[in-house]
Amino acid sequence: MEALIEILYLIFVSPFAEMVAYPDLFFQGIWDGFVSGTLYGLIALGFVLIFKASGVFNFSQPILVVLAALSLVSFYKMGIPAWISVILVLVMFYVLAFLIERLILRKLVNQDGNILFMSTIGLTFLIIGSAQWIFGGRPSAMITDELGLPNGSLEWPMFGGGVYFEMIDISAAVIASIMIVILALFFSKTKIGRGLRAVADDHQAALSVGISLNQIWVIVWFVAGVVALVTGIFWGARSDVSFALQIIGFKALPVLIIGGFTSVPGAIIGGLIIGLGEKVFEIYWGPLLGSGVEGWFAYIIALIFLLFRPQGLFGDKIIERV
Amino acid sequence: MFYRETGQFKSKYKEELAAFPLFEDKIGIGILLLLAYVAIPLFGIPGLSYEFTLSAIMIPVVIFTITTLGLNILLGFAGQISLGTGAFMGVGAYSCYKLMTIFPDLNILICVILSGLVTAFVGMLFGLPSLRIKGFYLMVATLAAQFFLEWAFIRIPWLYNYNNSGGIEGPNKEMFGIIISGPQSEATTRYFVCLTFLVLLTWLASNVIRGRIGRSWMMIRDMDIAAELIGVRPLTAKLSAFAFSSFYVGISGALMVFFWLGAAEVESFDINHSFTYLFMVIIGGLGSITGCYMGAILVWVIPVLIKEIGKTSFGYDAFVMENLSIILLGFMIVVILIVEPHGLARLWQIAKQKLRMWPFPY
Amino acid sequence: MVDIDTSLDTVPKILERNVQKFGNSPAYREKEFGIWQTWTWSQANQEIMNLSKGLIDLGVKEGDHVAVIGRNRPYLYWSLVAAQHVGAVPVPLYQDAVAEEMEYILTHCSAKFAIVGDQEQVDKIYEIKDKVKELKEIIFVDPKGLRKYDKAHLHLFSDISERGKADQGQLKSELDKRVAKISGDTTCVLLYTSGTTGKSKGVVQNHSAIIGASLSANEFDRWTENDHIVCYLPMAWVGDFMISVGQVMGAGACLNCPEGADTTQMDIREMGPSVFFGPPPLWERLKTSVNIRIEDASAIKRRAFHYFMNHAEKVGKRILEKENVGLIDRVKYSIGEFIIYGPLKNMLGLTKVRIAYTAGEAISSELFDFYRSIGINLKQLYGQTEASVFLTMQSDDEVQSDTVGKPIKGVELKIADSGEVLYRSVGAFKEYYKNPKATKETKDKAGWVATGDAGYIDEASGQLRIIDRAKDVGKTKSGLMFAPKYVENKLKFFPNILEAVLFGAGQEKCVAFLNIDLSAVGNWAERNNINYASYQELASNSEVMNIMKEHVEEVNKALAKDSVMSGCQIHRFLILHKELDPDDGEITRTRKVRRGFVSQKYEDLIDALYKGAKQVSTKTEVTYEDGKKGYLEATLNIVDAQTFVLQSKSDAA
Amino acid sequence: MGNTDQNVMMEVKNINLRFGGVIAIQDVSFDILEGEIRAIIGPNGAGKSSMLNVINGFYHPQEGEIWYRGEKRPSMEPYEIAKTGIARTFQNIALFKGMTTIENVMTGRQLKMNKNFFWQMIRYGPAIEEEVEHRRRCEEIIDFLEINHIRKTPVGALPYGLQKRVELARALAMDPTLLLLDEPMAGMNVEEKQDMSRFIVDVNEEFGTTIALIEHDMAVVMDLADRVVVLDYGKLLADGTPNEVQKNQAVIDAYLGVPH
Repeated sequence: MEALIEILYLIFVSPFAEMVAYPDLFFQGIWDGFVSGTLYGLIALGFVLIFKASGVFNFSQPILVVLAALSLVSFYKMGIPAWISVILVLVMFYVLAFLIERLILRKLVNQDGNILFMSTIGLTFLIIGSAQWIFGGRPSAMITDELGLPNGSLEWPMFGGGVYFEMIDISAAVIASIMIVILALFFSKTKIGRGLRAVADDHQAALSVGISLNQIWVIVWFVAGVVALVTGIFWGARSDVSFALQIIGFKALPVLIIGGFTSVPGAIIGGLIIGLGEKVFEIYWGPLLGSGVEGWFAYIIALIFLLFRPQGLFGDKIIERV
Repeated sequence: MFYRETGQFKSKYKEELAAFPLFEDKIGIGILLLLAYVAIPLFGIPGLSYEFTLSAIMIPVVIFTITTLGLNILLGFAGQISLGTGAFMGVGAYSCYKLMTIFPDLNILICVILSGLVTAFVGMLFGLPSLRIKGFYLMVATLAAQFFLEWAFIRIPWLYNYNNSGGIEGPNKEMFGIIISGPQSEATTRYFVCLTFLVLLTWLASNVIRGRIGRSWMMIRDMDIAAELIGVRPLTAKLSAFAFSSFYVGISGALMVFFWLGAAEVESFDINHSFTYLFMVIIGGLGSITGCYMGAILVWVIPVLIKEIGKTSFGYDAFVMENLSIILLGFMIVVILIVEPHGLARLWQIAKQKLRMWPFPY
Repeated sequence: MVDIDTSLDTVPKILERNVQKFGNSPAYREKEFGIWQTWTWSQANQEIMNLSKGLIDLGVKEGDHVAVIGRNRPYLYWSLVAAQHVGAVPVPLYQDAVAEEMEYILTHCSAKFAIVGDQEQVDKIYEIKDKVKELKEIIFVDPKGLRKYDKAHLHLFSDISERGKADQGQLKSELDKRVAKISGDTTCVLLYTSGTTGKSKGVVQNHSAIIGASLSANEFDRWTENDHIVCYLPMAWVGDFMISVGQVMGAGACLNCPEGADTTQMDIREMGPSVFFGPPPLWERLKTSVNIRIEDASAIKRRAFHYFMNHAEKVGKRILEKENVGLIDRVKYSIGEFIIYGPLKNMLGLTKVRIAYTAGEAISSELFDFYRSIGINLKQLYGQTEASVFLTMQSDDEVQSDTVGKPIKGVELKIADSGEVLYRSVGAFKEYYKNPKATKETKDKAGWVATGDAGYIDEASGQLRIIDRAKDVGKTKSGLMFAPKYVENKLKFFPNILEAVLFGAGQEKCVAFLNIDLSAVGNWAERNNINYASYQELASNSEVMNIMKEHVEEVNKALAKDSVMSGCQIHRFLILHKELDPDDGEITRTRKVRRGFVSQKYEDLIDALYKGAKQVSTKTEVTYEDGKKGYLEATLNIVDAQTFVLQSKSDAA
Repeated sequence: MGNTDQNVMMEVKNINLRFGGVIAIQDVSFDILEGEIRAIIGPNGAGKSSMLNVINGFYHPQEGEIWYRGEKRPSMEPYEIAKTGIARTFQNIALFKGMTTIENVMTGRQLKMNKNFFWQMIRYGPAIEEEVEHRRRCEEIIDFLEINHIRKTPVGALPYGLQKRVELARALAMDPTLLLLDEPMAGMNVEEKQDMSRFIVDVNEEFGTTIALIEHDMAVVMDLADRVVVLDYGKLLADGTPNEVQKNQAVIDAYLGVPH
């Protein structure tokens, strides 16, 4: 019997006791969770962008992030100054967006969602293969300071210990929120934004009112590319730039579940919930289950959400009509 | 052209409901079986070494066809998408390993079947979310299964009997005096075992699909509201699909480890493998058994052959060839989806229809 | 192989022998509920016996006439045989005949009972109920829609056979008594001819005639119990009766009934009959459908098709008749068999056909050779209702398109000096029912029956060649032979011409009416994007006129070669503004032109042709699908066709 | 055929159905007698389809009871309702596009077949006999509705009129005691309408199935239905034989659009 009580104690009581005992550790955990949450949110933002604008669930968003980071670093290594290589990467993304639209999406207009979704999986493997071949597989450091991004960390003494804030993470959070505001405005207010939303609802209907599908899709994929570049830079700053990033990119899926597929703010808030939830669970409950819990915990949160609100926080309600 | 359907009338419903009502199709199947059971073991594939033909091409293709059959039953016939196939193969492999170690004298084939049943149970468990959610959401739920199981394979040492390598390997197992699995087993015997499993499982799958349960799956896939109003209980239909599909995937997992690789760690059950099996189903064609064969062959054999040719004749190193095969895989998916969204099976169906109507177009 | 056993001379005896000798081999099949329901000979015999006992219980007396109307179904074939067993006379009628036609026949043979297929036939009989007072009881097979009808004189088929089944013994003994009384010359069946001239006549055939003719035909073409045929032609037509009842029972073979009218082609293909019978228009329709469908095929298939068909034209017939053919040709032909001819026969459902018959009208050699060249053993056959069909047949090694074969065992042929063909045969009919005058005109005291067809024995092949109907064969003003049918058939061999009618007896020159084939000409119009709203508009199109002119001139050239026929060349012709239609009485049910009726109805057009007018406007009466009458106005322009001078042939035939 | 002394097949008492604020059905009660053809008519948006879904158990009304064959019917899942012998067709066709005509009709037999997994797997002996027995029943229905020429065609390729007939065949394959038809003749030309009404009458007579029919076309309703329920804005406007309803002033106003 005591073993049972002991386990219950371990699960329900001791973690909270620890939180109170070492508040700084707790805040550090919260901050780390916040940071990884923003980055999850950014990747999710890329998904939302393309889904909201073209109804396509773009599976290759995580690999776009890796591609952006890798190409940036490689261009820099070739001796091109930092900011010019950034522009070069953007040009590359525009060309890529153009090709994707022309070769794949144009041929699959008004096919149903799954066909388009599966084609993006094909696209993912295409990019992985070519990126590895061109840029080689070895991980490399991100060129944060060359880009003039603040580095070093800030220490904020608190409750007897210290909580470290990486400067890079703060700037990441700031830039992320700026981008959200821009995108939210872009979608609701501008002409192209309305066009995007029309296309998302029904390709044919949009075409019939004269919205040129191809042009819109190129813009959208390019913007998703930009988001991917920003994510790649900040992500690369935290851990080195490698293909492992792609697996972590899947974490964006539970974020989408919680935030809903079509809402920009939903993506970021969803990201934060996952980031924080994951980190706190890892620190306090992780050891109990043998750590490495981060891998699947995000999905559990998403599943719980799904059972109560299948369409996520902000998504529109799915109505079944007979 | 080959079909002479005139005169093949049916006077009993059994003939109408047979798997291959047309005489020519019966011959076709006969030839394929002969090819697989006699021609390949005797002559192998011309231009390739016998050992390479069997262990690098034939055995894996046979095993992956079983996996594709399983996933196609779930995705193609019941309409429930799943990205957890890789992990479910792991469940099959590990449960077979545990069964073999706990009951050493139990015949290995029984272990394989039992591990299939274990996986079927686990599959049903992870299929529960399908009752509430559909489409992408269900995909994410199965992704949860994939990552959770991957985590479990590392974090639960009991699964690999606490050995430090974290992996599992198959001891020599004997049946009727022949060593059929393990390091000393012959590639040919292992090939025959896997092939027999495939033939039996295909026959069972085709029977179930054409029967009451198969129809309930297809009803749920096409229009679940109407299906429910006609009396199909969504719970039983969906869970039976998950169970039956995981049974196949579990068996193929066990076969993969103990009749092909010989040993395995977590990496051989990771998310990338789930994608490969999804490719096989998509390229092969959703909702078709012949599609499973074509998908498995195309997605597995072509990259292997390319690598082989690349290595022997052009001398590219392994790294380049690896990337080339990934690119090729992605390229194939995109091309197939554009040319024929319903996969090779639909192309085969159109070709067969043309042969039956030969020389007329309609 | 059945040798002719003279003791078997009635249908009941044949049935009994089949039960003993072929008890459990299949006798009847019908495609229903998705599969072919099968009855063996003993099961069929059981059904027939139950039905016979049921009919006795219903009050059918010996000598009564029992009408049988409906599409080809086993139940109706059993009704024919059951009626014969109870000593009654079965009278099959056309299932798609309009009520008036039925009324004539039912009153003429004063039928007391009718066994019909479904509600459609019952409604037709109810329509003429007051005029057909003799008809007491009606039995129907398919109950659909008949639930609400008053069941006083309306009985369900299965109820009647149920009554027979439940019989304790009295009906059985009565039945045995009646069967014992049936002998060779008891009336076996009353068949009404399609009557090209005036009202149709009832041909009385007794058992020995029907059985005798069937068994000798079976022997001629080596029928066995493994043969199986698909019946799709009207049951009232003598051809169907002789094959589906006579020959099938005679050989103990198997009769297969399709599921319905609209699935016949599919069912023929599914069953793959071993013997197939079709009038020339059917063979024509099949070939046209092949050509149309191949035109839409992809280029490679089209080229391969034409390449191998040309090869077949060269060599196919000789291979079928086992003549020696060069090795390369033989190899090329076998490749063709695998790629084109085999699949073609497969698509037409004729893969398993060992004999195919064509009869009733002349057939163009081009159409005839088309089938023989791809390996279908198509053969000519000549006969008529009065002769229980089989008079002359072609054996496998002496098949020609323009002759109709040699007389079979039990048939003697003679050519009267007027050119009319006469015969004496086992299958000759007893008499025309209630029409002794006609019987005397057709059958003379010595037993010679006049066929009404003109023809002569072709010295080269020793086979009979039919030119035309005897009464239509006349003389032109200049004394030359005028045989309209012979010329009309040559015209009809062009796919664009559906029907042609020639006039010229006792005239200086010959003139003709032409009917275009809507599907063939329509297809041509589509390909040359000529748009047309109606049949009438297409018929009056000038380009269509030129094509018809070419066809007529080609026929004139061929006629000029044959001294006997050169008098029949067509000088002037016009294209009719409507298709000749059985409902208007212009042609019979089996599409034979009623020459007298047509020349009387279109007298104004014939005058215009002879007066040399360029155009003629006319108003003709038309009957629509549901029997209502309407009028059609049109102005037709008349075309002069070039005729050719008799080539320097020394002997004027 | 609907004389009054027959027992009641189904009775609907004071049904109220609301979707959030929208009132779809307001205090409606009527009964359906065994073996009769009961029509439910009313202008668009009158609540006809919602009422059908209530009878079918797809919508659960906020208030009111449903008595089915003498017992009060608890709130059931749709597949349980199907077990009680209620079958239906849908306003816009709900056929299984991935299957052929015969397979669609066979789906109607799902409830009647029960051979378990093991038998299905070997598909031999009792399993195949069960399949054959039910296939035969479906073929009888296909013959009855005269769709044997499209037995093997995928339903997606069929014209609208034939798809409606396949859907009717599927509903009949469930051997229903109560058949609900949701605008079986919507979008049909005159000839197709004649065919469909003939089939509906045949079904009612041949199988004795009680039919509840929703239809706009008054001509069809008048000569098909034994009794008619008229709904307007979710309320019961009239209930009686066709000619009674025709003379009812309120019904005329509703149809001719007198403003409320």
